[in-house]
Amino acid sequence: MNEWTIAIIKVVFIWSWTLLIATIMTWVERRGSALIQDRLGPNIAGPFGLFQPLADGIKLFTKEEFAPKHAHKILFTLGPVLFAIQAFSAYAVIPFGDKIVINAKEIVLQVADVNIGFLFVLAVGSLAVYGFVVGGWGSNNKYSLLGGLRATAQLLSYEVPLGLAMLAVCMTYGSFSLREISLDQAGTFLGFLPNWGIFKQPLGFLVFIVAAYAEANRVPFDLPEAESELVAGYHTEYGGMRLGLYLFGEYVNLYTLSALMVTIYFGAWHIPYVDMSSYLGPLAYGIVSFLVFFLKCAFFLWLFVWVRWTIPRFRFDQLMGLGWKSLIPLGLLNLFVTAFLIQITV
Amino acid sequence: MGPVKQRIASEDYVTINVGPSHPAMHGTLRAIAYVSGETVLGTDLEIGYLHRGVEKLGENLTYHQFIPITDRLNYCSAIANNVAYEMAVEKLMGVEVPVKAQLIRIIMTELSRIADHIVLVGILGVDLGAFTPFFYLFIQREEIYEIFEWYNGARLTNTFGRIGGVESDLPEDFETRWHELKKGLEKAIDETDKLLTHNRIWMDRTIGVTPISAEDALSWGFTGPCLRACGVKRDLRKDEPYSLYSQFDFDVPTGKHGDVFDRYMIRMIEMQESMKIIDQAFDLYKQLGPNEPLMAKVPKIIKPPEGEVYHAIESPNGELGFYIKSDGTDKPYRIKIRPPCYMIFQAFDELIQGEMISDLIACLSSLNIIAGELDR
Amino acid sequence: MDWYFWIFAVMALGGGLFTITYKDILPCAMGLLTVFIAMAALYLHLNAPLVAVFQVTIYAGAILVLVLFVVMLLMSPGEKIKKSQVNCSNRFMGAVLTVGLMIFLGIGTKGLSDMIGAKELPEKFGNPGQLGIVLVQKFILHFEVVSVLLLAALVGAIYLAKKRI
Amino acid sequence: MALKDSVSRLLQNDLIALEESAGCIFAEVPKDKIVSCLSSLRDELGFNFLSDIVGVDNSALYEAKAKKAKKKKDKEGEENETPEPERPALPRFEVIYLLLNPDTNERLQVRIRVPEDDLKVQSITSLWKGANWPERECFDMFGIRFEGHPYLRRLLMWDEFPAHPLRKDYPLEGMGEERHLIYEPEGEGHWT
Amino acid sequence: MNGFETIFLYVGMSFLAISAMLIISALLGPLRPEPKKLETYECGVPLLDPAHKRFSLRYYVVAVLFLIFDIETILLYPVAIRYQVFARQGWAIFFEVFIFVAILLVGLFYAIIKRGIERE
Amino acid sequence: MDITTVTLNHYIALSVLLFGLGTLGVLVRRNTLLIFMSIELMMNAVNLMLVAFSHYKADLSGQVMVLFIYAVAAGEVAVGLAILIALFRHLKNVDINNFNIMKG
Amino acid sequence: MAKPVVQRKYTLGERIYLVEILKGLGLTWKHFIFNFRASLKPGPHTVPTCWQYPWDRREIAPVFRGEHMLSLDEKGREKCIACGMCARVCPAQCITVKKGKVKEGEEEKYAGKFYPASFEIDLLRCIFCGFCEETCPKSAIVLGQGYELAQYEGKECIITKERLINNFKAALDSGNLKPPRKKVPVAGAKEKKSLKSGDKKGSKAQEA
Amino acid sequence: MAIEAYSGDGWLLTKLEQLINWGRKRSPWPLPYGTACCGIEMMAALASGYDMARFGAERPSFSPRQADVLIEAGTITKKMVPILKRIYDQMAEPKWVIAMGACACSGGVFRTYSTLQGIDKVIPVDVYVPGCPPRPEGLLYALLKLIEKIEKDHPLHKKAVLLKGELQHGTQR
Ligand code: SF4
Ligand code: SF4
Ligand code: SF4
Repeated sequence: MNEWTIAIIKVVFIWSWTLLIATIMTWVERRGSALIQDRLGPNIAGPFGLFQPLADGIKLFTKEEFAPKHAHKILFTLGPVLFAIQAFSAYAVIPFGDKIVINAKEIVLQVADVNIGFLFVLAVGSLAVYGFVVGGWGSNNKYSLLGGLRATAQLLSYEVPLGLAMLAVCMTYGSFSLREISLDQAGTFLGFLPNWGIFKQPLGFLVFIVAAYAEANRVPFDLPEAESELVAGYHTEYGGMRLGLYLFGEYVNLYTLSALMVTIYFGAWHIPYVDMSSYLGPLAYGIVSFLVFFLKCAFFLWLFVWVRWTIPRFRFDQLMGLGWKSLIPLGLLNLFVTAFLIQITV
Repeated sequence: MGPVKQRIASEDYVTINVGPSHPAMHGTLRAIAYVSGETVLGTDLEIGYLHRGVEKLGENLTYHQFIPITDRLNYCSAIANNVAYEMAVEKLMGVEVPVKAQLIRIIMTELSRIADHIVLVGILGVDLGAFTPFFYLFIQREEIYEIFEWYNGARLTNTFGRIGGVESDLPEDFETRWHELKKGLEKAIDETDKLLTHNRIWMDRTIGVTPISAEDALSWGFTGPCLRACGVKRDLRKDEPYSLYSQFDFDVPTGKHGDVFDRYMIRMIEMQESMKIIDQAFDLYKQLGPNEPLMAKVPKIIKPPEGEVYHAIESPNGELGFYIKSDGTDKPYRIKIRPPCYMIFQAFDELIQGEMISDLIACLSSLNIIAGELDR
Repeated sequence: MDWYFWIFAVMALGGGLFTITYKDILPCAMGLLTVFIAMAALYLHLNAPLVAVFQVTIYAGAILVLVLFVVMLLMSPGEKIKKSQVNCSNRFMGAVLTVGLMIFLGIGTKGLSDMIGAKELPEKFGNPGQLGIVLVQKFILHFEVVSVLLLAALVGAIYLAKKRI
Repeated sequence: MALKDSVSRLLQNDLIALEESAGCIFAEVPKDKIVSCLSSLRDELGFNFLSDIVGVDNSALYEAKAKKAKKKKDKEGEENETPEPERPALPRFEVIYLLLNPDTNERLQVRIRVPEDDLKVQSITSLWKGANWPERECFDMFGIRFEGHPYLRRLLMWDEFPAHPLRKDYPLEGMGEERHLIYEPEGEGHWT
Repeated sequence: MNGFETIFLYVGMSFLAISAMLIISALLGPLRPEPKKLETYECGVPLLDPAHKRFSLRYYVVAVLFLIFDIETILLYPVAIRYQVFARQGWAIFFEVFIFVAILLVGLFYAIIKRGIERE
Repeated sequence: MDITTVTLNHYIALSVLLFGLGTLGVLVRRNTLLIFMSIELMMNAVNLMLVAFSHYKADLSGQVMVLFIYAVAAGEVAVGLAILIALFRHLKNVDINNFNIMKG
Repeated sequence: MAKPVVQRKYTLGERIYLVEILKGLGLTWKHFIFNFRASLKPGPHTVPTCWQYPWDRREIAPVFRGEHMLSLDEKGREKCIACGMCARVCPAQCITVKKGKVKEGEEEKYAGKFYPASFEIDLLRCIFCGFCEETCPKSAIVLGQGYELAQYEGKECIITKERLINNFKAALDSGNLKPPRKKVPVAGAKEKKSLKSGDKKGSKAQEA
Repeated sequence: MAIEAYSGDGWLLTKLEQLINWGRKRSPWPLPYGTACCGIEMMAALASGYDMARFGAERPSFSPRQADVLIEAGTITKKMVPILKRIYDQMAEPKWVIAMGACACSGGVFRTYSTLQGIDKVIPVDVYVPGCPPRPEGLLYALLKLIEKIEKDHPLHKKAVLLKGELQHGTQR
């Protein structure tokens, strides 16, 4: 197997994997919300309603695709496409396990381990705005436009705290590479804690997770599509597969963000106090590391759902206020505390 | 265009059409909001999308046939409408309703008050993005429906009561059902309270949003919880005690600022007060024998004497009054309904000025505008 | 790895051409986005990964968004800029000027490059860390000055935007 | 009754009639005095809460009465030739203002009569803000015009609706009015 | 190969797959455009005025603030990644960064005072 | 990355072409926003040149320079667009030919 | 006394968002776990608050006002005498009764002297108020428990006499028949009046 | 296009049609257009007790572009007619309509000057649900009936016929 084959296999795998996660997330969200709300949720399509996302997908696939008269035809299609591509691409540099050894060939469970690591995620993440701007503006509808503006302003505002939290991370680890950061988290910290990022950067994690929720447009930050205010926000005019792309993209984003959180703050594939690689064979280790990583992600994915059905949403000015007046100062504080600690420890 | 547009001289606005088919507009209201950025400069209201000609219809139906129509006014609390109408006709005829019937009416009205407030709180939550309390509360509402259904066979539009009394006795298992419901309700209210009241996001969203002063509220004709939220302690059950309300011990919660939070809290407390009233009423009811009369002696065909009457009760939304003019035939000559939210909704434009788009939704939900009684 | 360069060079040029010729403003911006992304890819090729990411983050993720914001604020998609698309009086002059400029620049830089002469790439050239070290060692003053510049820009922009003429 | 006394004392000459029906007190005042009457009621007797405004079309009532009277007359025979002393015909419409004194919880209904040929009434929106929509509704349903109203437009029916539906001569099922499906004019340019 | 090719492969594949989805969907779905269907949705009433009258400039202020702070974080990244190295050489860089950030914080305060990011 | 045939000259050519496109854009377009975009194009061309030089001359200063250019570009766009907005409020369009109030 | 509305000043716990959010999360988690456990149980009615409609129905009250039926007496004769009372009292005017005189030899089919030659109820109009049932002097028309009334065509919703009678038969077979009504006690209505007021006001009673 | 040429009963296409129908029937996203009392019962049907989401009818989408089933619950007045019609028109194909409640079906008790006597006067109705208001079960039953109806549909066939028809008749509409 040469490099390219491996690369293609990895790409195809992770692509379908994210897609799968996104579909399953649709189901999890529906069933989860239903169970939280004392009802059952979809349970007719397939066992436990597992095929519900499939049905939705088919439905959306075969729904009429049209662009309203006043919409800008190119942009109207471009919006969701941009959004989905961005969502899918961001996962490229995030690991999904440690490494697997087949035929004495070491395969790193990551599409690409690049030296700019999470900066790539941030950069691609900052392109998410285009999905909203282009879609919202292209629909030429007031609700869409307002939703698009809100989405953009919100995404922009919360990108800064996200960046600040990452800055502190990169100070602590001295690297951008997510793989290096993950590898660094083996062992213990201060002798008794798992050597996870969260224990080194508790404040940073707080800032990060709040900003991540905002980036993902989840409750309490789901203003752009605030159903009760702006009908359906930026995708008011969308139906059919274009809408499907937006919805999918959102879940893929969730997955990316969860994976990022796990990689940076929750010890990636490491199990605390246990060094798996010494017990397991190379192949088994690869698979177990993948599973561990995924389970950790699953928790965060579930957290997204869980929080969504618990709290109300912000108002726009409060959202902005939270971002600029609380999170950014907190992020800066975190930055300086980190710098200070490094300064006195080296 | 309306006076709102004249008022807003600056060109710096965008009109956002909210409704009629808008998730927050409950289907039939329409507000054209003039916004600048996210700030609402004013709103033009358009109502009448659910004007079904009830008043005209009333002139063409007999007194009895009109009872089911009143169900369809404020469909969140249909029973209160029935009672208001029946009491107005009874007042016109000078009929004394038996005690047992009155107690049943009170129990049912208070139940429907709870049901109404449940809808309000639930929808307010949904409109502000908190979906779960809606579901918790609606489970209990379902239980209330169950009681209604076992009482006289319909869940929502009960056609409750007859002129001169009620049509049937409480079912035998009412007591167990009520106790179950009460437990569930207390839990649901408590859970809603936990999920919302102290949550900072909720507080931010509701405290200080669209407040109104007591004077303004009175001038606009506010009644009911919305008026009490401004600090005016006015409740027809206490002030003009009709039926047997003077015998019960309950509190009338009042707010201070008249903002969304107060309106919400008032409803939360009122639900508990209503539960108290039901308990007391049911205690009284139990003392009465099974063969106590349920109906006053009224003729088969109701022909009130010539005259006119206005009678109001405290419906969940506020003062619900019926003006009835009779010309001595079996059909009312003129029926005029005084729905509470009709007067309240007028003030919407004034309430919302200078607030934000999201507040528009919060305010609307907190006023509990029911299109059925708004437009009639 | 020639294909890499050629693909993205063509992408950049195509995007640029699209930007300055298309009649509708938001697609133009999309063209510019293509240019930015192609440039980022080229930077990767040139061992400047950090610059490449920043290119995307800042140019595509911030500056262009700012422009789009203004587009969203000021224009509508129906508002075709067809009629006022091209500044006819300037067209000819512009072309002539541009070609002249390009020749001049091309010769100039070519000369410059010949003057300096090629060097061997050191190991790990362009690693993010190295960039930091260079920044701190050589350009620390600039670094501070930039913050003042940014402050000035911020204040100026807010002032102007809030001001009513 | 104390309320009756104080009302009659306050309104004195303006009071046309003060009657009680089923426990509700109806005071009738002249049409053109309505604003002053209501404002004095509000300021001096504390009726500072306006519940609602009711419009009534009495034409059918009068007709029925006239018919009855005629029948009676017919029945009574021809011997009573002298016509009954004709009362001056009452105006067709009446408007009733439902007032409330929130402190004493007394209610007072103030009635004015509006003849068909002079459908103009002074608006009381200056006294109560809340009178806005009830007056509009009255206009919508009966065609009574309130002068001085800031924005007298149809409230419940759509603007182009031709009739006043609560008048007694309007059939219950309407006269086949349909709201036109207003679609915006074809072509661009309308909104850009 | 330093991994970037793989990334572009990945992106390219996403693009292909997504376009394929849209195309298949367009083939499968019915298409019955009618003039009324193509109208802009506005809660069921005719459009009142264009969607694109001017919206508030607060959004612009937010975007500007973001731009500036984004640059700030970007400029800090190269410093941060080798911060541990610099830290060994003393406090100089700490204060440099501190001043850098502090100057920009002034801008943030200015914006907050001017109420640029909340209600106007 | 092994670069065999793509030389600095290629990059110079590309950069100059882009710069030319940018200039052309500035000169022929009348929409101010498009002019802004063209200016960005020109800046990008310059950046490309800097990075290319830095690569072929093995000197990282070029890349650092680019970072600073980003800052400058950001400042320029922020203020420039703010001015544009202020002008737009006045003139209600974004056509460059109308912006002659500066002439006095 | 006026009950004060709860405090509106933010406590520290409220101020920092997290405490209340965590509390809320705990609450929803409790619900989730409870329902999750329940949903794994076999059987149609697992989550206690959710009725899975086609297989698991709520109990309908015996007095429920659903689809109408025309009842037969013990001998299987139609009770209705086509008096038209129900049609007159119906607020929606959705009942049409055509009178037919019972011919010779048909007495065992009809209880009265007259019978409804046709009896149609327009369910699309009917508002299920129960007035027809209440007024019917012979307790012939009864509102049953049928609630699955949806149809593809509007005209299928106009139910005819056959269907009304079939409804009754089905209800009889399944034992879902309403209990006989109980008379409503009327104030001051002593022995002699009871008959008169009984047929007006004697409504369904529903001790289930 | 191959699909256009579809004429009858190819195995693959039949299967494909079944698949499409399965998807559609299992995910009927409602547009809850509750205007009056029936709207409350519709809410009850969406809430925990009856949980319409079990049939995949979750995510009430208020934008007509995203919805499949217009649940018209409540009275439609003449003033509302243009709005209802417009919303129906703006829904994307395939679309279905459930008329819930007496008012929507026929005007119900409101035989008055301002009430539309049945929404089938303005838009086609697929399922009528009598009742005032119908029980939530009634609505769910209607939904099941609708699902049955969807099952019998021939989406691809229809499309082929449509395309052919359009070729023949041009664009008369
Ligand atoms: S059903 Fe009853 S009321 Fe109706 S016609 Fe028959 S007997 Fe008379
Ligand atoms: S239930 Fe009511 S509406 Fe229905 S047929 Fe009987 S009387 Fe008429
Ligand atoms: S059918 Fe009945 S319940 Fe439904 S909207 Fe009409 S009146 Fe209300």
